[in-house]
Amino acid sequence: MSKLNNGQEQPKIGVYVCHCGGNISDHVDVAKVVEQAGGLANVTVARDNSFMCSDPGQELIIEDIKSGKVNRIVVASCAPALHETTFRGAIARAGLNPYLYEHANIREQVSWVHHGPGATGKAGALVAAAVGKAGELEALEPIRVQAEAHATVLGGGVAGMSAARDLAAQGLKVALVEKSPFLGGQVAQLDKTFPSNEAAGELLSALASQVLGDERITVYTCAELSEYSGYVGSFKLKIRRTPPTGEALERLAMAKDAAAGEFVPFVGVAAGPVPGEAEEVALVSGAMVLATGFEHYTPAVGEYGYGQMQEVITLPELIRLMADEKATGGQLMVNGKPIANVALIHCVGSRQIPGIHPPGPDGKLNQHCSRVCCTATLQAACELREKFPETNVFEMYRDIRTYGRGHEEYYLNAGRSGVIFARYEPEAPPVVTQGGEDSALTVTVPDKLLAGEELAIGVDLVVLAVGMEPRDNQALVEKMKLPVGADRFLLEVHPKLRPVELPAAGIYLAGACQAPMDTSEAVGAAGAAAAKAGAILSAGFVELDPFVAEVDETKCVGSGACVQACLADEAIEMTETPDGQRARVNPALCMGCGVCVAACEQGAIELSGWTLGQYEAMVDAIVAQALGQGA
Amino acid sequence: MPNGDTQKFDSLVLGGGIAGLAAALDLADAGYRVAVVEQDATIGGKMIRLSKVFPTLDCASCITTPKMAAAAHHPNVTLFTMCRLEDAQRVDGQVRARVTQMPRYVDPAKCIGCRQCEYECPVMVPDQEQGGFTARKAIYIPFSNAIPQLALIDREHCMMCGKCSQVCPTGAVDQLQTEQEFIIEADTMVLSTGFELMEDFPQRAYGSPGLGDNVISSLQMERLLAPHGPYMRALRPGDGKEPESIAFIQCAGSRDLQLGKPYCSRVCCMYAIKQAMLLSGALPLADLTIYYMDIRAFGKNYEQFYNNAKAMGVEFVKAKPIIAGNNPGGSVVLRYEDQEGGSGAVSREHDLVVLSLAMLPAFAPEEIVPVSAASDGFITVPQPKLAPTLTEMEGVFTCGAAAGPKDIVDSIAEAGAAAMGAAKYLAAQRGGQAA
Amino acid sequence: MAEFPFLEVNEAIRLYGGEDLNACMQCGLCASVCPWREVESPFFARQMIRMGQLGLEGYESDDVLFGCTTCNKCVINCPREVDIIGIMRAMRSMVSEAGIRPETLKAASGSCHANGNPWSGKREDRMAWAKGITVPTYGPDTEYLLFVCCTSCYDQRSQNIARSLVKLLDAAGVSYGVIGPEESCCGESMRKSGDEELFQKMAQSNVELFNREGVKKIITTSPHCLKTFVSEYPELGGNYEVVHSSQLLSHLMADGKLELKGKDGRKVAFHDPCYLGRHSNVFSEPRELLQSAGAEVVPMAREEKFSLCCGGGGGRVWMETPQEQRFSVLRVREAAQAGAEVLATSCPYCISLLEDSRKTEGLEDTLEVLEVSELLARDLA
Amino acid sequence: MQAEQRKEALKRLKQERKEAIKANAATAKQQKKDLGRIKERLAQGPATPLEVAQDLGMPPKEALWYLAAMRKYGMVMEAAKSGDYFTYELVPQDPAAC
Amino acid sequence: MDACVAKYPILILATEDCSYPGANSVGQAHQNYPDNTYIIRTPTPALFPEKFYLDCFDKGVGGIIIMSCGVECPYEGAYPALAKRVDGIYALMKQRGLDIRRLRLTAICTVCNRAFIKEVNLMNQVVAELGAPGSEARAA
Repeated sequence: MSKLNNGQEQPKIGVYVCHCGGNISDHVDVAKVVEQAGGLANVTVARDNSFMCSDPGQELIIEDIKSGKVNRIVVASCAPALHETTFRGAIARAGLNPYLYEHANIREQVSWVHHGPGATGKAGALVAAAVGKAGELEALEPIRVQAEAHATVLGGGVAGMSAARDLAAQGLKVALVEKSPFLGGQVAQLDKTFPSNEAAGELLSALASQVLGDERITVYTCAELSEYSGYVGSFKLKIRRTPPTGEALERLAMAKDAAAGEFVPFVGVAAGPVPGEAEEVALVSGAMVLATGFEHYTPAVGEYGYGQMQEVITLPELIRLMADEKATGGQLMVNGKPIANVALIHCVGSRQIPGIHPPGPDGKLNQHCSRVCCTATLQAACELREKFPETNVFEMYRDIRTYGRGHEEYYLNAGRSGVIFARYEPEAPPVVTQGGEDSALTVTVPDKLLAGEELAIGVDLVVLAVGMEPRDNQALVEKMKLPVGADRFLLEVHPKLRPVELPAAGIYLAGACQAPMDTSEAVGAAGAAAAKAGAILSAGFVELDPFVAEVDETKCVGSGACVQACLADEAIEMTETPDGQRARVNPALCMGCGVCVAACEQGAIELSGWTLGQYEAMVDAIVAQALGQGA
Repeated sequence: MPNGDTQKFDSLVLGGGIAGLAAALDLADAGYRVAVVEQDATIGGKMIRLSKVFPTLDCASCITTPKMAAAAHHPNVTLFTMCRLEDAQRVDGQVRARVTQMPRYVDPAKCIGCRQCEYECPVMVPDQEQGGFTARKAIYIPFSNAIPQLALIDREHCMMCGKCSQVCPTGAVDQLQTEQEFIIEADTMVLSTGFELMEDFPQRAYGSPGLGDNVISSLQMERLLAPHGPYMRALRPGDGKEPESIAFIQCAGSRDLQLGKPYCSRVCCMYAIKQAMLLSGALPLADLTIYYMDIRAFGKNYEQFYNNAKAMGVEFVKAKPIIAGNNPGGSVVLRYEDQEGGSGAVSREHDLVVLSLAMLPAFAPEEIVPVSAASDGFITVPQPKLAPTLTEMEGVFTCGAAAGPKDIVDSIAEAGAAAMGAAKYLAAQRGGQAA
Repeated sequence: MAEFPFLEVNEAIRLYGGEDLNACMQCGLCASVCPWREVESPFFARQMIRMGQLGLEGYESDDVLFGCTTCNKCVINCPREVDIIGIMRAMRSMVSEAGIRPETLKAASGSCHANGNPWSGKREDRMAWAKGITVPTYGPDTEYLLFVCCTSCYDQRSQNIARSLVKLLDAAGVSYGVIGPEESCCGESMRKSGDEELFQKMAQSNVELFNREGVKKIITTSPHCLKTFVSEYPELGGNYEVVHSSQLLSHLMADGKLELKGKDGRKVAFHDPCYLGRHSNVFSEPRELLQSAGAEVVPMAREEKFSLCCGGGGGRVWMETPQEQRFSVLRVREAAQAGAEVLATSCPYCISLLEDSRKTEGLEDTLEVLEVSELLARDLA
Repeated sequence: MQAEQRKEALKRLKQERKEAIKANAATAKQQKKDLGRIKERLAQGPATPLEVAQDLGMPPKEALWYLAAMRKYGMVMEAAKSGDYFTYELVPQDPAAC
Repeated sequence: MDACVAKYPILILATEDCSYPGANSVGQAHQNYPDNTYIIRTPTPALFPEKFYLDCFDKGVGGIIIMSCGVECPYEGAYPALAKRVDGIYALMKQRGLDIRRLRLTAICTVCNRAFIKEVNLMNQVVAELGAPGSEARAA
């Protein structure tokens, strides 16, 4: 038996028409369709069968291929979604390239929707179209890209550490790149986490010990991504470490005695020596996980009195105050002064509304909900009431959003422990003024729970539940050309279909750089990202769909129209050849949309598996059949 | 599946909804062999039954079908539909699961999904896939995008007239099928058993003994909104009127200690807003009102979605109304206190009322899998921070609504985390190397 | 601007028995399920609780502060399981202590102080209901104390309830006896309407009396006495096995001790008294009794947990309610709509109010209002 | 299993399920009757579910249920709107007629 | 059914992810539509250049319906590119005297049965009314 040359020899097309046990043959004259098909160009075999999907049906095809009668296959039967893979499988088993196959849908799109002679005519036309395309088919092979068994994680908070841990557990080498001298990110600013009440420090210590103790993970602190190029399987990166300055030095001073792996409250987990001078490391990574985290909203000066009245603080500041205050019972003491009443104001720097809230210094509003602050605030309120029963707590909220498992209990317990709530509208927020009957400040607010009755509460402390906002990542965004949403967080491809992926293959999102999330959610997201990265790197190569753009250099004139049209970054590049500039596709970056095909006036670029020539052959066949018979 | 047969996989995923499929695909893509065990006749879970999904408003079917097809065609995934897990224990390091294949009374190897039997069958049964608002037959394929596309007989309603056998082109009907038990052995397991809506809410309904024909559940509303729904447009089920006024009652069963459901069901605010938006597109003149306690638009782009709904004219009323009765014309009377305006008692009529019912776990692990249900009834995750998807059973993970109410985005993200947990467990078993 | 809220008031309400005050999340379901939504009324439980949370005054108008009939519908529905009745009671106690109390209630409490009953009846007349019949006196060998509600002691219409019950108990051979003049009102309506001190006084006196007499088991004619003895007397040292007459009669029937002719044959609707139904979860017994008497029990629009209060609880039986705000009017209409010839119930307060509304609604000739014992006694074999 | 044996087993199964089969057959019979009546009604012209219900003395909810099912199985189709209701009409026997 | 079957074939370019399964769903429901409609699968219609459409009309295709995924398009940015291209094709059609109603850009999802049939019938009416592609130019 001659070796099949997979699409290189003259087409010999086999057409197989299915009766589908009457589902097709009751309305379509199968014999007539077979007869017509037999007369089409390149068709060497035309047969029918009651059930092409059955083993005997598939055997027909396999026999014809093996005996050399056919080298391209057309099956006319039900919708391709049901059996295209069945028939491709049969062809592959016969030793032929499975892409030398075309499917004609004559059940869902013919016999079930048309009756009478028109049905047979249309079936014939669809078979002719499939034969036309089959004549133009080429063998395709999946594209393989070598993949480095190494991943780089940017960000050393809980999400980054979890991602690094999970990547390493799959046998990959990992570089964990953290800007500050410490691991732990924003979670280090917490005391207890909700809803399990686990101490943030213990959580971080556990995670950091897994990361620091894993020889597959290299931690780079005081480090940033300085150079970035390449694509999935082979990102070429440079990591630059610089001696710490400014705030980092203050934090280092607070942790000067801490050994590597040790948690220092409100600072982070010490992670070994810091660089004395700038140094740069070059890496080749197969995949990247971005876990660059978030920042707390900083209230504007004068927003609820912040920055003007020393009794107005943020929630992270309160958490720290409470952690520092070892005494319990009676009232909370702040700067030696007892706090009789405290007001907690929700939604500061979240759920902002154009026209009501003034934009920040960058001109931006935080229209998003920050997701975690309701529960965090209630947790703080409960703790206040528990530790300092003589401190009265007032919460001013818009909607209480204790959505998560175990979160609603904080709301219930806050009420039961005597926290008094007031509901405000964004148009009429609480107003903080200096002085009161026997208090430092007065908070006035129209209470929506009492038809707008004005409350005027004398308090000694106002706590602003500040929201989460995206970290200023401008440099990284520009360097890696990362997509950013209207909310300024990094933007995934699709929240449901590809929730942790970016359009560029091999780059994944983890944690609050994508959207506000709590600790569990960030750890979960990191796991999801690590699972995706692990899946593509585990085999040592990345297998990509063959349906990508391909340039015919003999037709290309180097106009660059395809490069301009291309929707993916750097998927097509112009390269110098002895004949001048020519376009070249990087299959690892091409997403297969074909926009370049439409843009090329020379017809020099085509989408493999879906070429214009194939479509034209289909149209020609349809028009010939339709007008030949129907006219 | 012959009785008593044993099949080996790397991982067993219990539940073929969106969370289970996402976890299965992640594991399969990493090279692990996965068995998906689904009790229903089709995979796809609740999501394939939805109309459009928030906050992107894309068509649920268009997002779910590719995942279903990917799982069905993946060389590393084997689907077991109509299969019930009897029990699963770790035996000699392996999760050993006893599974019962329930009879379809149709031979899956022969059925070609042509539905000739369904057209011929003389018995009409309320089609639960369409909220009960239309009929299916006693032999049927669940719906057009079900996977697998195989018929099954609803034995309870079948009159054994034999018409289906007569028309079946492949002789697939087999009334003599019986339950078959077999064993699946796997290193790890993922519990993605999803949720059900609270069913007994109508029995209390805050003061009204009966609810009437025009009070429906949120999943029923999904069917009314789906383009391939029972009426192919949004009509009220009591008499087919095109509703001019539709109300949503939030927290219908959720956040309620009295009902033993103190938790927030987490998705209802968003889907009510979404349904209201879709209705405002389908019925531009209709009044749409959402009665709520707190609007919980907490996810990415959710608050913006909520603001869009307000801008579109959806009315939000902070109140917990009661269903006071039905008017002879079919409208539903709601009664509540106007809290924000302070104008006292309000009585309002709506053509159609949707209850945003509480989400309950669909699976009780007791005596089946040695993991516990927490006080909320959902599967316990003892280390919510460091291993958010790990259950109390070694190498067994959970994701999606099985581990507490969750929307699709969060379910899929969690499925990734569960797949990661399972993959790590497998890698550790195999000495630190992935498949 | 004056500072507000007043946390002192908030704290006081909690001390007076409204412990759950701050647990309320203001969902407003209580205001929606409240029977006052059936008529025009300014009473909204949620709003009152909110005012209480903030310590705001302004709720002392009679029809708001003394609006709650303590029907328990809000409590059994409250998503936070807040003891709303406790909060209402606490608020009333506070203002009552300050002397703010509706005049009609003052009359009832005055009588309680003076006579141990709210009916301005003399203590020595407490057994007036038994005039002409023989009723055993409670003694060491008696099994049950029969505790007749003050209303059935003094109100002429209501006396027939006690007389009917006695007939039934005699027929069934139950060992029971009465104490009579030394008894005081159970105190329920005084406590709910805010006179806590008076409640304590009467309840303690009863507990002392019962304990002195060696009472172990009590039959009550009123579900209000039942609920109070069961739930509130134990903390004062009174621990008894308490049954409502309908419960006991139902047991007697089941044990074959009570024989009826089963000849009533009329269409009877049963109105669930709040304190028997929603408060004490007794739903099936009275209906079964009616059936045994041969009645055809016809369903009303609202039954059992969904039943509509007659309007007499929470001390409102002593207060004047304008015609258009009476729930009992709605209730007799519902009974008529259900095609009932008899509206049966099992509470002296309900009987009083339903009787009254039957008349004002012109249903005197078509609808009879009867206590279950009355209907049964007529059907005795 | 041999054909004879299968036949026997099927017979036994039918015997076992006798009660259910009887009940389901009765339901199917009623449904057939109702469908027939609805078709007769629609043969006189399109009607809303409410009109069908009134004319045939069945609850509107049930009329709508039948119409939805008939539509699903290709017997009726939606026609013009009448007030707040859509009318339904029989699908013509030869849809391709032009 | 009021739409008569037009003489000239109608080409439907349907996306693999959305509208092609949508057309199958119409088949599963056994709903009828005119049989001069030929549905061709494509990953995205954004790959067809202007010339492809004009050639089709030259060859005798009476009408073309592009059934895209619309905003659900899995290729980020491809739908806007397609919409822009279609505007360009309209301009070229006008230049050649082709009635632009012969080309429709729509979004059809996997379960949009009703919309699918509506579009097909609509195009049929247009093609039946206009006759042979290009005849409108000659008439003018």
